[in-house]
Amino acid sequence: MSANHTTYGGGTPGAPAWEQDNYLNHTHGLKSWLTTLDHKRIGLMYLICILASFLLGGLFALLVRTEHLTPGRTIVDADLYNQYFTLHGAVMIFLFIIPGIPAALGNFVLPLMLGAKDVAFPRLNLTSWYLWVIGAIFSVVTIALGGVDTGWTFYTPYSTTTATHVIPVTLGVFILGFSSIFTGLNFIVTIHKLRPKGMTWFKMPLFLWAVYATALIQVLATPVLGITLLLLIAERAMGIGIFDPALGGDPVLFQHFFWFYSHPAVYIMILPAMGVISEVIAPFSRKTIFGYKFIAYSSIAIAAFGFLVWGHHMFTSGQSALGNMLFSALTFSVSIPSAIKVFNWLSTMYKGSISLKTPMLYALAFMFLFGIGGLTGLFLGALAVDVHLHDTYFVVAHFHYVMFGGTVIAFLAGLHYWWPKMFGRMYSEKWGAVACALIFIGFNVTFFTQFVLGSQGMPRRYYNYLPMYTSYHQISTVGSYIMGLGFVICAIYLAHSLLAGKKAAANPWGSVTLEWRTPPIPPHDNFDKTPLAGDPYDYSQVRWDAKTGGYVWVDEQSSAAVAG
Amino acid sequence: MSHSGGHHGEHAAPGHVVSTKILVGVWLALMILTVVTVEIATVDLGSANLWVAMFVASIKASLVVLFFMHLFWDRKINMIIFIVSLFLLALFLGLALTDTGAYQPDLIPGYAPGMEQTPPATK
Amino acid sequence: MSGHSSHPDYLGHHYDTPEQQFDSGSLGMWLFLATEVLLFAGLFCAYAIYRSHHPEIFLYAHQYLDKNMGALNTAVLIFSSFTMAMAVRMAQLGKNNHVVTLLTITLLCGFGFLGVKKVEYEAKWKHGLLWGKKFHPEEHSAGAHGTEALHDAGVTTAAGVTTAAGVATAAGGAGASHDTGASHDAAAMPAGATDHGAAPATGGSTAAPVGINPANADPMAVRSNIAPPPAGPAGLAENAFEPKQKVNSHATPKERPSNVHIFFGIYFLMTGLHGVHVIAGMSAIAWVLWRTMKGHFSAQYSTPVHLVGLYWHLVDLVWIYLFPLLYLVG
Amino acid sequence: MLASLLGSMAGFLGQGGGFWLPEAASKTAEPVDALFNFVLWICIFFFVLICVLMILFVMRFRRQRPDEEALSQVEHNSALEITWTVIPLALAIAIFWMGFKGYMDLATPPANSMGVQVQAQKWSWLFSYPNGVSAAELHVPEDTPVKLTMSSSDVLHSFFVPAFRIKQDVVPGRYTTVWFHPTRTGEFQVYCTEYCGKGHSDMLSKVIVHSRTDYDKWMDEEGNFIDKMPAPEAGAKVFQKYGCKQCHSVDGAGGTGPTFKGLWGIDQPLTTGAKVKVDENYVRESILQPQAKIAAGYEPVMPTFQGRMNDKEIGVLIEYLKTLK
Ligand code: HEA
Ligand code: HEA
Ligand code: HEC
Ligand code: CUA
Ligand SMILES: [Cu+2]
Repeated sequence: MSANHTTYGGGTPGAPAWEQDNYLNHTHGLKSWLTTLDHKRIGLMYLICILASFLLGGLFALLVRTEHLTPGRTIVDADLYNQYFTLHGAVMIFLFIIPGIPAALGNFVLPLMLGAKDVAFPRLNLTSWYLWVIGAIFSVVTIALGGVDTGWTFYTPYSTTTATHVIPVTLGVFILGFSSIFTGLNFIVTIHKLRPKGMTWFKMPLFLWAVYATALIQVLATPVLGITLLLLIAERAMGIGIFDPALGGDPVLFQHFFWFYSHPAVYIMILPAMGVISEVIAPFSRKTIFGYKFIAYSSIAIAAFGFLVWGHHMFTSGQSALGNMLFSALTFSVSIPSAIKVFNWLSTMYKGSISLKTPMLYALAFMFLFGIGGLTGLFLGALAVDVHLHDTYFVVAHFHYVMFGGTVIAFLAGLHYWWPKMFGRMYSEKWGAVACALIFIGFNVTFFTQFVLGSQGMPRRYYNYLPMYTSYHQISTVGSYIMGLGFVICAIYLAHSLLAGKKAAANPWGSVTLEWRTPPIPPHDNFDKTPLAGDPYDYSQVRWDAKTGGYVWVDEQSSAAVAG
Repeated sequence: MSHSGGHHGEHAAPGHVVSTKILVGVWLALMILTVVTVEIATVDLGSANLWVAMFVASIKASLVVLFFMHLFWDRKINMIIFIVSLFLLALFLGLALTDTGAYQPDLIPGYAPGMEQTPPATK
Repeated sequence: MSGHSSHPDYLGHHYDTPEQQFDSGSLGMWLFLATEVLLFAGLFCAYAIYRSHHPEIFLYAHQYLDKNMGALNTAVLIFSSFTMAMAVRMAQLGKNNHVVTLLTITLLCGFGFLGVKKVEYEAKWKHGLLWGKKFHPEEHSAGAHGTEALHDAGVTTAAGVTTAAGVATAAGGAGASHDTGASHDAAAMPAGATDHGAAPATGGSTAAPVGINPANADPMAVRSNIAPPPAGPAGLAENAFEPKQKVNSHATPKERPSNVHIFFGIYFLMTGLHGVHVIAGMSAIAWVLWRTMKGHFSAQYSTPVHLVGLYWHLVDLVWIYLFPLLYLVG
Repeated sequence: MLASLLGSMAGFLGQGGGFWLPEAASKTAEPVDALFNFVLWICIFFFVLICVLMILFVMRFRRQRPDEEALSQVEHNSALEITWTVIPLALAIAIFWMGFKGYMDLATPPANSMGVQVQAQKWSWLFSYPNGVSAAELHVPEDTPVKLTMSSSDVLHSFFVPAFRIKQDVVPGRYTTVWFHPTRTGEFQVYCTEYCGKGHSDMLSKVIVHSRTDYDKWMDEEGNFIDKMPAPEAGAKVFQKYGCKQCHSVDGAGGTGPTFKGLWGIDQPLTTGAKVKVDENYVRESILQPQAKIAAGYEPVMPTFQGRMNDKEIGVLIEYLKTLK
């Protein structure tokens, strides 16, 4: 199978690069995909599934927003509304955002960036994907059965007494959890054991640091979610009496269990996003990343501190004052490494050579939106203020700013950044910018209003609301439609690119991490011989090549010159 | 670090080969410690019983981890991972305990309507 | 898979050396074991919290577990861990015959463990010593059970709930706890203790505080299954008997505290989840056993045996803590 | 000193309900608002800083040709990095400390507080005073600290009064407390802010702050309304007060529970298949032990009113039921 490999960068003379043997055309047929062990194909399969989940979650979001056009009933009644926001939250979190960057983009690029042939356990990798699919089926089955209305947090004793279908969803989430664990485990081992010679820890691209930190959380926090959900199922199905006050159990204990996972989980969402931003900002500024070590360590610090703060979701739950104090203090510890990253990215741009291609537009949007999202976390971390803001739309706005404004925007940045590597095609920069602008504007219109709504006292998870909030809700709803339009445009031009996009150069952006050393579409086995890792942010390694419309490697050019 | 078995020449499998002596020794130690815990539990030490039992269990666990599971000879990273997981377990327990312990006085006496031993006033 | 001449069959195409593959495998397994530790962490946390809130429940209820059975199972698991470790050794040395024998013994120990657990569970089931809603410590009319119990009960009853003795009876019946060290504890117990039908009147006006009128069963349908005393006032009479002399008498509550079912909930969750792990471990052992017999392993390559070994030891490790926490110190 | 500075900052944004925060009507609201505004300004500062730099850099360092190199390749600058670690750290500590202090105030009711018991249930609030009077809305006298001791009969709820900046979950099986010190008379919105099912967003109530004299007058009326009003009217009030309307309509509309319109005297089919006549006994039983007999087609979700509703109240409620033909 190594016979038809090309060396990286070059190409068999005559045949255009994108028609050579590559991971997409290496074998054919649906079965070859469903049984593939190739991390790139698995990454793509994840990508498809994840985009579908995003669409599903987004549709529920639009239903939620539409219902809020007027107080009281607009399109559905309370029972259905409650299912909509629950399914919106659960789909977005468990099906979309947690596997989003690591499993889809990460799977595709991680071994490539590392210069490895695959992840450490390819079979386990495929298993993760199947587990995702099975977990997703449970969620879909739940929707078919009539939904679930507990909120994505499944708080007891509501979740143990509601008549909706809690058990199938929790089972689904349980399975999804194992998918996430196995992905994380795989990545950790890959990064530890499959780094080629020359790639020391501090020569790793920052995305790998971020994914590594993420994987640690996935492995160490997710099992607790697993046991929490098992206990919830046991409580509901058998009345085990651990969380149910009617049986002498402690309902607040459930919240500890839940947030022990779910707070670290928000860093599962944001860390890889931050990794993507590091990868994008540097090449689009053509400047070595500023404060590499600080960024690398801050990823690990965020992961570590992230385990210490879960109680900040419980400030009004009846948690003890001691607990509240500890958790509030610890909450602020996470802000510091985040602050470091933001300032380092800014400094990377300083005196750079900044190109405003679509990925960079998203990266800039990220800094703007994540800045707001993160900073509003400071309100929530402050005990006295959180008492007022807890469970209002202020929190809803906060987490959309970090999850959407942070992770989804970074996901889009990464998708556009690696798109040419995935499919060997370019998309329309013009429409890319238009969609980005629409999403950015729509997003702010939707969620900035929600900060005001929330601090004015509008509680979340409210089907009905007092008339004084009407105009804010209407503005927010209009914003969500604008955002939806942005996504539709995005979907259209990406589809167009797949079918008829311009062929991409092997290295269209001038990045110097190893994945850009493969041909436009990487071959099945990634690298014929393990590439030598250089500095991942030293842009003197590549030079603009007007002929191919991309960048070429200086070392390959010279060795080709020697050989020729 | 990992080739200390050295029994089978140049192609020995990676990983340490533990001698039968050590394995039997560990097994005996574990059995003795089991008897010890069982016996100590019959002595009334007040709340110390729990801590003694946990102490003995931890010795047993360490024996298993270090020798049966080769961690004594193994790569450090494996040890680190295992210790981190124990640390997180302690963190989870510790922080959850500082909290929920504190609101015991707020419990409504005899709530748990489902399991109430005293029937409600109706006769 | 291999297109590279230096690549032995067992070496994955993306690995360079067997050592790299082995290290990856064991790192992966250790990470997985870490997730297992954290999976159990939730249950240990629940245990710690309820124990610190309600020590009386634990001190009272753990007496209903048969510590002889627990000790027996501890010995079984430790022995199986030993044979597993030996199997790994033999596999590394390439002595596959020994590996087959040792793995078979390990597997049999697993079955033994499950067998003992089955006996224990059945006894609990029979006597309604179950979790939350199902907690239904049934009352036996005095008689056969009570008397039999006298012989075997290593664990006995405090409040005259015959079920405890019943549990011990079932255990004894299974032959597992006969003549073990603790049996004489039972003898120390006042005769009346197991025979609640003969309850002295010390319980006083017992009818009122006992049970719930089933007709009144209310909301969330959980409602009392604690059967009202069928045989008149003696029912779950509190203080009806002398406390038995047993472990931690200082704290052993004399009467049944409320919410005892929480202990059994935790007991079943912990041992149940552990049991599932035993079964998973046994399946894994069966799998490597089969592969050993097929001759897949050699002195050069026996990584799967090693990894399955690690997993099996973890199962043992968890039990090392469960045993004292549940059976011994209540 | 710092406090007065912050106070003026808050004043700048307006006390009586500004763009961000609603009007404030309790003593503890002021420090909360001050902290809110303090954090707000920190955020504005950093946000503007980030945006301005970002835009500046993009404009100033825009790549003109694809082969254009960066002007510098500086890798790090320790002094700078330490600065932007330490300053946010200091600010974060300050925010934490103020937040914690404010919280301790919110968590410690003054010793002379007036106590009121709160019972939360799906989906209504019941406020009971030490003298036995109870109401669906919380009436309190002006300028008096009030301490609420709350519990829930079913799932989690949360007591939220935006104007007082207080919020506290209400947990079944446990008492939680919250307190406030109203500074002026008026009506203030109460929300339930812990998701509790279908009626969550309708689980509203009001805190009505009276002047001293008005409060006494209210208390006097409320204490004796059953004796003063005609029975059916008093029953309607009881119906209102205990939140029956959350589940039972009086006009024949559907709901979580059967409508009361035309209920009296009929033979109600039960889940068991039996039928029961809706008379005094059955209604009484339905209120005190709702799970005893479940009307066919409904879930057993009605909470018991045992210990909360007294015989007199049940009596007038029945009279009221009889009038709903
Ligand atoms: C991607 C996900 C993500 C991320 C990254 C964060 C990041 C943070 N979050 Fe957020 N959060 C959520 C997702 C996320 N959160 C979700 C989903 C919920 C609600 C769940 C639910 O209830 O349904 C939530 C809820 C939530 C709460 C509970 C609110 C409540 O329910 O009452 C709190 C409270 O402390 C909080 C705090 C924080 C903080 C302090 C950070 C910090 O990490 C932010 C750090 C970043 C910065 C601070 C910005 C950059 C720094 C600078 C520009 C320098 C200046 C800095 C200083 C002066 C310190 N979050
Ligand atoms: C990743 C997480 C995520 C994301 C992205 C979103 C996205 C959105 N969310 Fe939210 N949301 C949550 C996570 C998320 N959400 C969570 C966890 C909750 C809490 C739930 C709970 O309380 O339990 C919540 C709750 C929540 C509420 C509060 C409900 C309530 O409390 O009553 C609201 C209300 O406005 C809302 C709105 C929206 C909107 C308008 C979007 C929009 O941004 C959505 C825009 C997306 C689309 C319109 C889809 C369009 C897609 C396509 C057309 C296909 C595109 C294809 C390609 C790009 C190829 N969400
Ligand atoms: C959480 C919702 C809820 C609340 C609040 C509630 N009920 Fe009910 N109620 C129900 C449901 C559901 C039923 C039907 C099932 C049943 O019989 O228990 C019911 C049944 C009844 C019945 C029997 C009617 C029949 O047709 O069988 C009466 C009488 C009644 N309720 C009275 C009241 C009164 C009086 C109050 C207020 C003090 C009240 N309920 C509050 C949910 C509620
Ligand atoms: Cu009560 Cu929400
Ligand atoms: Cu959090």
